Amino acid sequence: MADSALPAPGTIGGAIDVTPHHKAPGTFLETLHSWVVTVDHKKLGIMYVLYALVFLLVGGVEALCIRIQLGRPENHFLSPEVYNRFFTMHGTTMVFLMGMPMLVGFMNYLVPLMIGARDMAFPRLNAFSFWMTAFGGLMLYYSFIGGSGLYAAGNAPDVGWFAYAPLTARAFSPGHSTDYWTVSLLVSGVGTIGAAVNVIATVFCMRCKGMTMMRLPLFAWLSVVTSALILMAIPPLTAAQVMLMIDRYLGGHFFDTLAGGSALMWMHFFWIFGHPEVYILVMPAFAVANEVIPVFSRKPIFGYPAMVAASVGIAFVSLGVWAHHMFTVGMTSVGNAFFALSTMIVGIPTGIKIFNWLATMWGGKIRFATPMLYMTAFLFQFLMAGLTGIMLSVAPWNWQLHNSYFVVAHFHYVLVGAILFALMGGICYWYPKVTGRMLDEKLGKWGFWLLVIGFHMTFDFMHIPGLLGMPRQIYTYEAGRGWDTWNLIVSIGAFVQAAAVLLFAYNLLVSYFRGEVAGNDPWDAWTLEWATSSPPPEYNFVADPVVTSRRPLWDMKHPEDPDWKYE
Amino acid sequence: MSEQENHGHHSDSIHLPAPTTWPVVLAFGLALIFLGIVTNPAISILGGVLTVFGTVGWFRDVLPHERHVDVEVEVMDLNIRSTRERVARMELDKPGRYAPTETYPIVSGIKGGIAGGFAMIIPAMIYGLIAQHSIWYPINLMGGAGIANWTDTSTANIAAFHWQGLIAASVIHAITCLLVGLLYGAMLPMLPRHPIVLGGILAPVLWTGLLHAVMNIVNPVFDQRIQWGWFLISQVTFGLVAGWVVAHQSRISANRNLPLAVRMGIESPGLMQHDHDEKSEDRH
Amino acid sequence: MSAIPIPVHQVDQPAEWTQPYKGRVGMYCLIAAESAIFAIFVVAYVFYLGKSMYGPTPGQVLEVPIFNTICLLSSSITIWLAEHALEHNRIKRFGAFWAVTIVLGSIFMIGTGMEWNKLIYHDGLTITTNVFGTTYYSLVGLHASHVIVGLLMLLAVLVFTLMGHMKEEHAERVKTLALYWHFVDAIWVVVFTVVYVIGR
Amino acid sequence: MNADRSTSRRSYLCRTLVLLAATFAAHAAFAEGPQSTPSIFAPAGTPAASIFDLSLFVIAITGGIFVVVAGLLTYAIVRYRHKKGDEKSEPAQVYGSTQIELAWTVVPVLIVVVLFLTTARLIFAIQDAPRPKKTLDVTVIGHQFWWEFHYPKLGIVTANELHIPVSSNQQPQAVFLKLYSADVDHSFWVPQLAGKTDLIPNNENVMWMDAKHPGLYVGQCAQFCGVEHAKMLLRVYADTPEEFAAWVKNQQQAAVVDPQVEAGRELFARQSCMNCHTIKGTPATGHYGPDLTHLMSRETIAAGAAPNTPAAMKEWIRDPDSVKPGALMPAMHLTDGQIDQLVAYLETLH
Ligand code: HEA
Ligand code: HEA
Ligand code: HEC
Ligand code: CUA
Ligand SMILES: [Cu+2]
Repeated sequence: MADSALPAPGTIGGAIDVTPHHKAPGTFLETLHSWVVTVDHKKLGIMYVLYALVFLLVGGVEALCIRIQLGRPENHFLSPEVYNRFFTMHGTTMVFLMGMPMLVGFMNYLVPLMIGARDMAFPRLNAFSFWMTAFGGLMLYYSFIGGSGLYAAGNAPDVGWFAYAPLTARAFSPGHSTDYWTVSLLVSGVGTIGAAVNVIATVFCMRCKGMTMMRLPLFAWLSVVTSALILMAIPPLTAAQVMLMIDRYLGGHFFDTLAGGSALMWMHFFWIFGHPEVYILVMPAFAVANEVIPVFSRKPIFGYPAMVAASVGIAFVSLGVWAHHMFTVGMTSVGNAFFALSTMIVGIPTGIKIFNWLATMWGGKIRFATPMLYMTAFLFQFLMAGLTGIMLSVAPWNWQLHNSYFVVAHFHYVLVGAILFALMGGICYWYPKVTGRMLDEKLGKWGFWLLVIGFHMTFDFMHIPGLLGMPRQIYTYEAGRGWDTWNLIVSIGAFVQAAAVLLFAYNLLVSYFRGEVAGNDPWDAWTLEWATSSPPPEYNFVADPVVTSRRPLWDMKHPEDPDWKYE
Repeated sequence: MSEQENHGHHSDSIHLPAPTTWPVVLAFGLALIFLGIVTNPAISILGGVLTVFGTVGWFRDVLPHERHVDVEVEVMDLNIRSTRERVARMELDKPGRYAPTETYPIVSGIKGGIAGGFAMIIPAMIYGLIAQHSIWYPINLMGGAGIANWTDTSTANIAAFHWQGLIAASVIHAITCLLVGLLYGAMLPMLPRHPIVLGGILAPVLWTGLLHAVMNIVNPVFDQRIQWGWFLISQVTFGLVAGWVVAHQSRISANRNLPLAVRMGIESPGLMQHDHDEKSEDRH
Repeated sequence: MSAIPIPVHQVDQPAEWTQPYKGRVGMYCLIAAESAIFAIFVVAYVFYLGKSMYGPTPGQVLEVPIFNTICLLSSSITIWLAEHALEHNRIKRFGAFWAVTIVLGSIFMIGTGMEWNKLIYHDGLTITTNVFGTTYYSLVGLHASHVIVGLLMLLAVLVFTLMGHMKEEHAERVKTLALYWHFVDAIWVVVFTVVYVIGR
Repeated sequence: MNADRSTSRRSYLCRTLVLLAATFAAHAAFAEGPQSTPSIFAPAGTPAASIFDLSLFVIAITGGIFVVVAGLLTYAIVRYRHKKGDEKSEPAQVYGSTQIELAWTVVPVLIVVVLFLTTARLIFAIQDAPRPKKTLDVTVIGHQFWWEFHYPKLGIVTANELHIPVSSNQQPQAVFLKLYSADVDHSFWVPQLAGKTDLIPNNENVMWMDAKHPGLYVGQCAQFCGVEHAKMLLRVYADTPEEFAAWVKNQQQAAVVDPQVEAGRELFARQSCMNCHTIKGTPATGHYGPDLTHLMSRETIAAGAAPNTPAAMKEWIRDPDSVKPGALMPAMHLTDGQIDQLVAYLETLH
């Protein structure tokens, strides 16, 4: 992509003019139909995010039940069977039906807008992917109804989200609970892979004129990296699940330890998927941070090339660290040392990111609107979570911490403290673009602080029972182990979080009807999506935009001081 | 945008891919096939039928030509303007433009690290010869930090030759020397006043103190046997040599009068050179 | 409301802004994902070698399918010739090579079918027999299922060609499909090496 | 390997940190001996203690990083927040700085090198520890929701409660465990003594530990293994050498035969109890459930789900599900009288 082919500096192409919206609203059925048959990346993106939000509530209710049960020792709120179903479903839901769809939704909505394209590369595949994901999730939840019905939680899976063999073998998991887990994740996995293919093709083939890979907004860059990771990581899970199906339905012996099969193989296969998966989840959080932090600090991202390199580096290294989930399975000392090292190495590129965000804020004029509040909390919490991750990667210490509540605290710190916070911040940031209305700032701030309090009450104190020897995935514990008080605090914190999440959802709802009209660029931002109306028209841009720098809108706003002069 | 002119050349509608039911149908069919495995084969059969319909329908959507709809375009003015009209510049104590500040700091750092690494070997060897009459002694002590599974930590054993010890020690030594050199290369030009004092004396002393505090946990064998005096001497040797090499290669003396921001190599308008044409893409 | 302003440079600039063909990029992505699946199955096959607690072993029952392999690999050449023909708008030639490709692929499938028939009814090796049976049928079966999907798609193109819809402008799409076929062949090289060379 | 911390040069540092940790985790003080809270910060064995040392080191490093980075963040937030009058202007635009970025890449790399060397050393020190001459060998077999212990050299089989001799500086006594599973994955974890190691079917694992103070160390299964994973508790008794010798002697005997409880013994053989349980010296040789030969030498039943009292035992035999829902022992639908007889018999198995 030679620079000479680009337009002369100082111009930006027709990203500017837009349709006013005055279509007559259809009947309810018409509207529904138009959403079901749509291939518009924006509508699909919205559906993904709404779908994920619904499952956030569902998974959250499961978490609340878990916390009620664990709030006191020897509690009888849930039976052991139901408890096991609940934590399995909670983990599976949050990772596969909340996290992944949410991030795919973000990518879907934003990537074409940011790169100045009319749609995704394969719009029909996009619709297909969404529906696969959706039907996968519905199938998983149908398991609650199958079998013995809702009261005893039916056939819902109960083997933990990593479903270790041979607990999943027919002998130890009769009935269909494990089959539901396998089959529904297979289906939604296909959807996710489809979405990833689409994102990569979109970014590689649909960029507007002048947008070289080094001018790509970091959000789009990270979307590509995430998608590449999806392509590398989901197939191993799919393969392992196919093997599991072969075992369960055709009498195979992959994981049948009585006939020479290996339980360890499952663990390896699962974590070859599972570890990259957590980075798949966190990359979009980084992506949001990369957009929001600069805009609210009023400075460009510090060290763009380093940020790109670090993301690619994290993705690469993360493919080689999976066995840090398996330090206790009896690997050789060399194996343990290798995986400890590779895991620690991930801290280096991640550190680069943290420092670069810090440097972006340094010397800026930081406006703490709700999105930026979320990002600030994200920075602190991700830092803390990463450092507990480093503690876990110290293999000998991991022999103590593995499968304790310390691990649970570590990963909720990332999954909630970093990812959920970042995604919620992202929702606040792009809500005006998507709906044309501002979120209520007051409600937003209340929700944010409530969530911060609830989060820290829950997950700070959750580290302690872990250090005191409390294993995870236990439905109850004896009084007198010294775990009660901590668990009670944690449980109360979960309810504070629930209040915060409800407030957030309420805000989304009322602001849609009553929010202030946003205008096309409420945050005074710099990427192309703010150069079209809010909400954007079906075709995004009237004419294909042409860009000459990483911040096309900056160049337009400051023609005397444009970016391309310095980049 | 007033400066945006209209050059005609447009149609009043835009082609977009037409909405279609087939992807949903196909997805539903595939999902049912799988659901049937868990519930009832009849559901799989239904799913199979839907899958066939979905596939055929989808094919006919795109072949031989993609179906599309025309969306009418209506246009209104959009205003892309910021209320923040003034852009601050980084404030420098001295105005004016500066020559490029970095003369290959990375390379000079690496060179310094290599030089220091070799220089450091000398006091270490002397120590080995004086203390234990063996040059392998210090090597094995260091290598022990890597392979660590010394079962026999007697002095005689440590003073003997072990190829694992040699390899481990070389790797550890090379990595740390290069990294520290790199660090010097990046940092010394920023703090140019007393490069030798900083890099050659202060840093090694601090570093030795730190190691002294933690060595018992990092490597107890090493800790029991180490002679901190000698250790400090070899650290300072490294620091002096590396610092000297770096300082002389990156023209620190010339930089001395530059403002800090420039010495730190910060890329910001006014601090950087403006010639857009000369700038090459490879810096990104 | 004003008319659409289109900036000067969009009209002036020579349109040298080229990006890769999206179908191809998509196919490469798909191939990456598929490779990951195959990698796991291959790893599993290798890991489970010799772990069966009872027979038969690969050495006892497997015969090296040379003829099959030759057919499948040469289909990669014929499909390439077909692609080439289409690029030069020689539709007849294209159809002929395309058909040969399908025939070769089908021979491969028939060969596999016969092999399985022998293994099941003669040697008594099924997927439940032992770990070898499980891994063998799943790995080879996974590959075979890809061949079948490929054949179906090739067939669809052949039908189009026979109906006279195939034109030079479809070359990109056809090449994308051919890419998939090349991938299936390449995977066979891996499977063949692992199952019939190393594993026996 | 013998990392006796009291001789360590930096015990001051350790103490201060421990004090911090202790105030933080209220009852997790660094205690000398077993506790009801199995805190990993109250080590009582060599591996646990060296892991504890390492953990302090890692906490110090990560804590340092946290303080520095969080401090800078806080500073940036306070110092550079939007102020009145800022609405009209943008701050100076800064794009990057190779030098600074290089510096903050290299520093973490160096930290990682140090962390890794420390970690690797301890991995090797614990995993590849040479086996001393005098060790106690125990084979541990995990079952869904209970533990089986074999002492191959002593000819003892018992369940759920592991007895080991205490280890002192004069008489070091390491215990080497071979770990197997009869069904699904489990994990052996007694936090005060050593890190955990998994029990995986079709796979052999080993670990070792020692106990520096006599008493009861609690732990539990740390790998989800099904319905009753939560009640697969584990108790390790570190006995003085004399106590241990006495215990071994008792365990090696066949079961007590007390004619007074003949009825119960017969019932045990008549019901299918004997298909699943072994009582040495009787026809009962089942292997599916725990060995009951010296049942009364244990303080709990059903892997710690209930105390070993006649009342709890009756309830257990009447309906195991009511004590431990999902346990793999079936309710035998016995009359109260039969249960009384059975329990009377079991109560004699000292
Ligand atoms: C998105 C989610 C996410 C992310 C980003 C991470 C990030 C990391 N995780 Fe985490 N992890 C999970 C989700 C995540 N994890 C989950 C879900 C599990 C449990 C699964 C299950 O069992 O159910 C888990 C479990 C888990 C384990 C296994 C625990 C066990 O079961 O025994 C380990 C062990 O090494 C680990 C380590 C790490 C490390 C080292 C990082 C690193 O990437 C962190 C890097 C970040 C930093 C280090 C901070 C910033 C850096 C600096 C300021 C620079 C300076 C720092 C240094 C030089 C150290 N994680
Ligand atoms: C992105 C992922 C994610 C998220 C967001 C969460 C969020 C939460 N998680 Fe979860 N969790 C996991 C991923 C996640 N978790 C995973 C992977 C596991 C491992 C599973 C396994 O071991 O197999 C796990 C396990 C896990 C456990 C351990 C269970 C065990 O090992 O026994 C616990 C216990 O406290 C817990 C608690 C919580 C809590 C309190 C929240 C809170 O933050 C939740 C906050 C949200 C709400 C509270 C929703 C509020 C909504 C309402 C109140 C709805 C009102 C109703 C309607 C309108 C319908 N989680
Ligand atoms: C189907 C096999 C089976 C049968 C029959 C059976 N048990 Fe059990 N028994 C078990 C299992 C399995 C356990 C361990 C349960 C656990 O802890 O999860 C157990 C545990 C016990 C325990 C507690 C042992 C300990 O060390 O904690 C006692 C006592 C006991 N059984 C007595 C009996 C008696 C009496 C009968 C007959 C009336 C009987 N069992 C019949 C399988 C069986
Ligand atoms: Cu056994 Cu959990
Ligand atoms: Cu991980």
